[in-house]
Amino acid sequence: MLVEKAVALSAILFVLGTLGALTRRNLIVILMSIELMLNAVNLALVAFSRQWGDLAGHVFVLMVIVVAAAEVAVGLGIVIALFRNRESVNVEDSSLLKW
Amino acid sequence: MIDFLFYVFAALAVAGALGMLLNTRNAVAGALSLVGTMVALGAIYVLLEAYLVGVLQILVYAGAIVVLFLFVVMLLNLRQDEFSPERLRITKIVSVVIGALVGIELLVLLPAALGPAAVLPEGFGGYRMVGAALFTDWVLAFEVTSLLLLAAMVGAVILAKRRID
Amino acid sequence: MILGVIIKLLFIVLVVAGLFLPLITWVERKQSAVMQDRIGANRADVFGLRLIGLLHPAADVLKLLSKEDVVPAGANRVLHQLAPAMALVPAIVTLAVIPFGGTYTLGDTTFSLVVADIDWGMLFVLAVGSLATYGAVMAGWSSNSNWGLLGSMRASAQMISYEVTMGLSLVGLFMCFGTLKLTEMAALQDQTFRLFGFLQHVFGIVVPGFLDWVRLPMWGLFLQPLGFILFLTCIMAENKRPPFDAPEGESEIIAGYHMEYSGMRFGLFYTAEFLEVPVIGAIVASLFLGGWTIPWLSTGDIVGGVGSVFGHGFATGVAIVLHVTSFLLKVVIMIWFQMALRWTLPRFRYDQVMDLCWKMILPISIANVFVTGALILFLEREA
Amino acid sequence: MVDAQTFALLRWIVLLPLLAAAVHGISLAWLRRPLSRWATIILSCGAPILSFVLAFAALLKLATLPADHRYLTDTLFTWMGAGSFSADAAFLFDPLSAVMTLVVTGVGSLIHVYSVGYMDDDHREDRGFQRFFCFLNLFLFSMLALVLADNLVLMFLGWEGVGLCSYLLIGFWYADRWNAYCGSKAFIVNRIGDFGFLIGIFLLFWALAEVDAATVSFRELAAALPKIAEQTVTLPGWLGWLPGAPTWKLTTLIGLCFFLGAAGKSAQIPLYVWLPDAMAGPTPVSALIHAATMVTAGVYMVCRMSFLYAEAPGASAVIAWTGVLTAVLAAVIAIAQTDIKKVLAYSTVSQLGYMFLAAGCGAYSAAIFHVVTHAFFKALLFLGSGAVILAMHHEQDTDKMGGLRAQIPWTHRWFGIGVLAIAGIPPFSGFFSKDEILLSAHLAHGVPGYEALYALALATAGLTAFYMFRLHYRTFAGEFRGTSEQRAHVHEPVQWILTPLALLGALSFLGGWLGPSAAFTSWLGVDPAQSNSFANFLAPALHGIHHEVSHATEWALAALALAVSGAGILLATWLYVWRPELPARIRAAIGGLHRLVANKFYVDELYDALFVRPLVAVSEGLLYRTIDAGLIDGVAVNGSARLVRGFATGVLRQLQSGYAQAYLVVMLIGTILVAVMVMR
Repeated sequence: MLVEKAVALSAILFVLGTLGALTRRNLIVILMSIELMLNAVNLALVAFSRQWGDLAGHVFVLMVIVVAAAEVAVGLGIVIALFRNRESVNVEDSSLLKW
Repeated sequence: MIDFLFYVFAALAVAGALGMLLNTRNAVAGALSLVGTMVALGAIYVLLEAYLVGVLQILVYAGAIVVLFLFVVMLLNLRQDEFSPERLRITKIVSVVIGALVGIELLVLLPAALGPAAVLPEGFGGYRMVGAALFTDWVLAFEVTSLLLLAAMVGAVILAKRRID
Repeated sequence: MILGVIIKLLFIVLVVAGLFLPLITWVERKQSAVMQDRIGANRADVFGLRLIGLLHPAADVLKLLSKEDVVPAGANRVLHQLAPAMALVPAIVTLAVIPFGGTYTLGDTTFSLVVADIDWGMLFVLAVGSLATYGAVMAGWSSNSNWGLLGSMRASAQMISYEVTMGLSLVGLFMCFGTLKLTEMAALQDQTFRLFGFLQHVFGIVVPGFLDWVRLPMWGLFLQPLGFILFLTCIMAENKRPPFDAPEGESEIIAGYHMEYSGMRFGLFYTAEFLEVPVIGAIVASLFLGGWTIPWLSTGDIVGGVGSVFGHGFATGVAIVLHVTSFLLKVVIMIWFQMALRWTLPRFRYDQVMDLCWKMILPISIANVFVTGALILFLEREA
Repeated sequence: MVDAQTFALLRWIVLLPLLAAAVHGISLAWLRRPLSRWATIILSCGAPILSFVLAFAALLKLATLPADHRYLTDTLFTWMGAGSFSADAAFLFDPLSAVMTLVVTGVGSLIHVYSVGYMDDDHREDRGFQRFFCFLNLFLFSMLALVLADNLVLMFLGWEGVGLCSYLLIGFWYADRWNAYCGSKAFIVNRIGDFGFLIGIFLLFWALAEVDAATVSFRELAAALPKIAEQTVTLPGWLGWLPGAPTWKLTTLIGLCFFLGAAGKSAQIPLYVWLPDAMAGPTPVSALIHAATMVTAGVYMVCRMSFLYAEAPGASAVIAWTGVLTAVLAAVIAIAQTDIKKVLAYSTVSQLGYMFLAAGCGAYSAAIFHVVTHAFFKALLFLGSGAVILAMHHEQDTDKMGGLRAQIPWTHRWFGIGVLAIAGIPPFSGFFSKDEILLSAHLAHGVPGYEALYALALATAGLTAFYMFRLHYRTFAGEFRGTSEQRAHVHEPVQWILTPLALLGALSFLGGWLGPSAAFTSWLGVDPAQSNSFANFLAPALHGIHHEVSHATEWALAALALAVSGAGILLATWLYVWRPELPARIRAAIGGLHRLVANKFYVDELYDALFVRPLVAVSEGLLYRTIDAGLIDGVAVNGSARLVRGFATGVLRQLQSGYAQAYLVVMLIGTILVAVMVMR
């Protein structure tokens, strides 16, 4: 069945995203991993709405996409600011609340 | 036919994700392999009869978000050494364990929740129906999201603009 | 079925890739020559006959093919070689959804002259167009050169920005037609509307009867004049050709993202740009210029009129020919228009490009959306 | 109130002064652009005059109504409502409030005009002129709200308003610390009274709510009071020494609470101490607020609540005795004062005592009558003293005056009329009102020891005549005792001042004929039915006790009072005109006694020692240092903060490594656990 496969795929992608977010040290890559996790969620949503014939899932996906866009805009802005001050995008170099 | 396409795209998606995850050498390659995932996912959405979502997936994710990533990487002009392979740490092992746990759970939980398949109405997932749903049942959420976008826009501008002292 | 698809593909590839592409390079040269009061390319000859320089495209191709394909040191090989294809593919794929003819019935088979008649065609065009960015980005970054990097940064920023406004500038048109399906759009533009009808609707002026004969084809151009201008600007900026060629501005960053390319890979970038010219023409034509339709002469008229004399099949054939011709004609007109523009306007500065997008087109197109919505509401209430 | 006659102009009587005050306030506080002198004058004097006209119109309309329905109302809106409690912003115009309104607006208008002349020379600080009139108008508004209020709550608003304005105006020249001190003293002493007033209101409302007659509107109160007339309260054991203990009539308790408020506002024992100090304010203020209008609010309130006191003989007796004792005490103190305004202040206290005496004896109409006449002649006296003070360049000590008759004849004449009026010489107004009060005291059989009451009141009459003439002589007769350059500058005041003096003089002269007692009217051949016109007019609004008394007794009492006053005058003349050297010798002879009196029996010092110092000590030491600084700031606020900080630094800080991915790990663990729970 297509939907089960899709769900399984979303699980796999989510795990991969999680690993990326947990193990990589590069802020930009971490952000990308988070995007990947979001996409996995979207896939699950779409699959479920396909299964239940309920459009709420699609609407949710649209919302998630918007949120992702906003998150990337702000996140990358932060990264740029960090890089200006820190000369680095390593997540471990930015462990203070202020400096 | 559809299953075959699904497998192809799923493989592409996973490959792209792995590429992004394992490519510790340069971020741009990672981002580009992520694009592969995005496009593949878009195709899978279409297979799942979520046409609008699929197209928007490609438009927004592949077309805008990842490009934004690339743009930033280039703007910061990160040289190779920024992405030197990282030292193995205890957190890495912990992460793998946790990831595995999460994966198992998802694989157990999600299919269990699926339930019987429903009959889809005509035009399901097309821009007409989704739009109708979006602007009738979910209009409040829609408006709130627009507010969120505005806030994010302002925030990004403030963050990224150079201090003029 | 499959056969039909193959025929259509062949048409696309032959007409666009095989006919237009070489012609466009030639037209470009000749037109620039005319506009600059030169003679233009006319040296290439085969056994002494020059065919007013028509042989030059072939010569170009030969030259490019025979050149060495250089990959700069420290470049990312894979991406560097992948980039030109990435740049070219979207342009071609876009053509898949563009109807170059209407929907006809021969015997018991109904077919429409479009490769993929998908319900969300225009979204598809936008989506695929948004992918075109990667070609430039990959090219610039992978060739490990500051100029290239700068070029691709400019390209990515410019193209993302103009995608947004391009989409917005079309919303008005979508509202008018109430569909995203390109074939439907074209079919709708087959009708005509009373030029002075709006007087009656909006101002309640009763117009004399004979004016009802003054009708315009229901083209996007007439429904959304503002949208037309905005969209044309955006899509030309997407194409990164002059006057929007900041990403490759020779005088500032030599050749921008593709400066490290040589031989046929460079040729591919070049081809992509040139190919996008007729693609743009096709998109604009089918959105705003009525696509394959013929003004004041609807399909029904042709089939009915001619068919009454020569039979339905022949009439359909005639209709197909006429329609395809009119479509190609419109495309050609658009090509000419772009060329003229390209050789008329100087290059914008980069900040000017961005300002034009965010500070001019975006607000105007948003306003356009609102005004259109208001008008539609009003007219629907009137009707 | 079904048959209520609504009269929409009432609100404007009250609101006009408020508008004027608001304009002043805005121009001063917000725009910081003072109005021109003439704009100020027109605005501030126009408002009260218009109010007076409106009040007069209301009076005319009132006169047309039958005696038992003789009242007008005007309801603006429901001010506050909670359950059975509801108070309207409504005004009631019955004979009682009519009289008060006319007095307040009329005398008020005159004093406003006078103030123009008086404050003109005041350059002590910028914008003083307009600020003064702003406060004055605000006071007028509050006073009118108090007088016209239809219910206790609105009355209390006006009550507090006048208190505030008197505070503001006493400390008007706040640059001088003493004035500021006097202002706060007045305010605080008043607060003590207000406390009693509030308790009274609560008690009354509570008691009525017990019988489902909860209301604060006067007319409904009057109707509902009998329901609680018979209720009694049991006093706690430590109050067993009180007469009538341990069970009192509830009305008595409530009446006493109200009277505490009245005593505070009207400067009766034990709360009279603020009034003499209130003379620190500008003289027009002393005249308007601390003589003519505000201080009579207590009397008005007692009369307004007469239906209550009719049911509370005990409270009435207390009022009568307090009044008469205050009258005597203040009169005695007044004898030994040299400051012209101090003398007048104590005489005000004494006269107020008179009014309370009348009210306590159930002769409310007499009390109000005296309020009216007193407003006339006391305003006249204060304004006259103000003229003198101006002439002497803000010199108030009569030791530095004398012989001013020559320089300022007109002031002298008007002042003299005032003196005659207060001394109770016929046909001046004071005579009639005082006569009625004495009569009521003589007839107050309901009050224990009423003979003593009468005697003391009579004595006070003599004392009053004596110290007033003493004051007059010391000011206008004899030799000038000031410096020569002071003498050079003495001058008759401007018309702004003389005109109100003249009008008030006329009123003080004629005002008595508003309501001469039956004896005189019959002697003048007026139809007896028309006699006591004033009392008859007021009767429907009051629950007074009416006595039938033969004209002979009235004549006798009047003659006796006149004789006593005459004696006082003769003594004063003898001591200060014929034998000017005597007073000094007497003073020397009874030095101790004189010092005691001159220092007001050291009451202020007593209060200071008994209440002020201990209170300050407790507030400073216990409330401020221990509780506020120690407990609240130290333990409650900083302590909790310190606790949180300790916990944070000790525990939470360890968790916050600052590594985003560590957080993510924790988050995911949490997610997993949640999911496990879901799975189970």
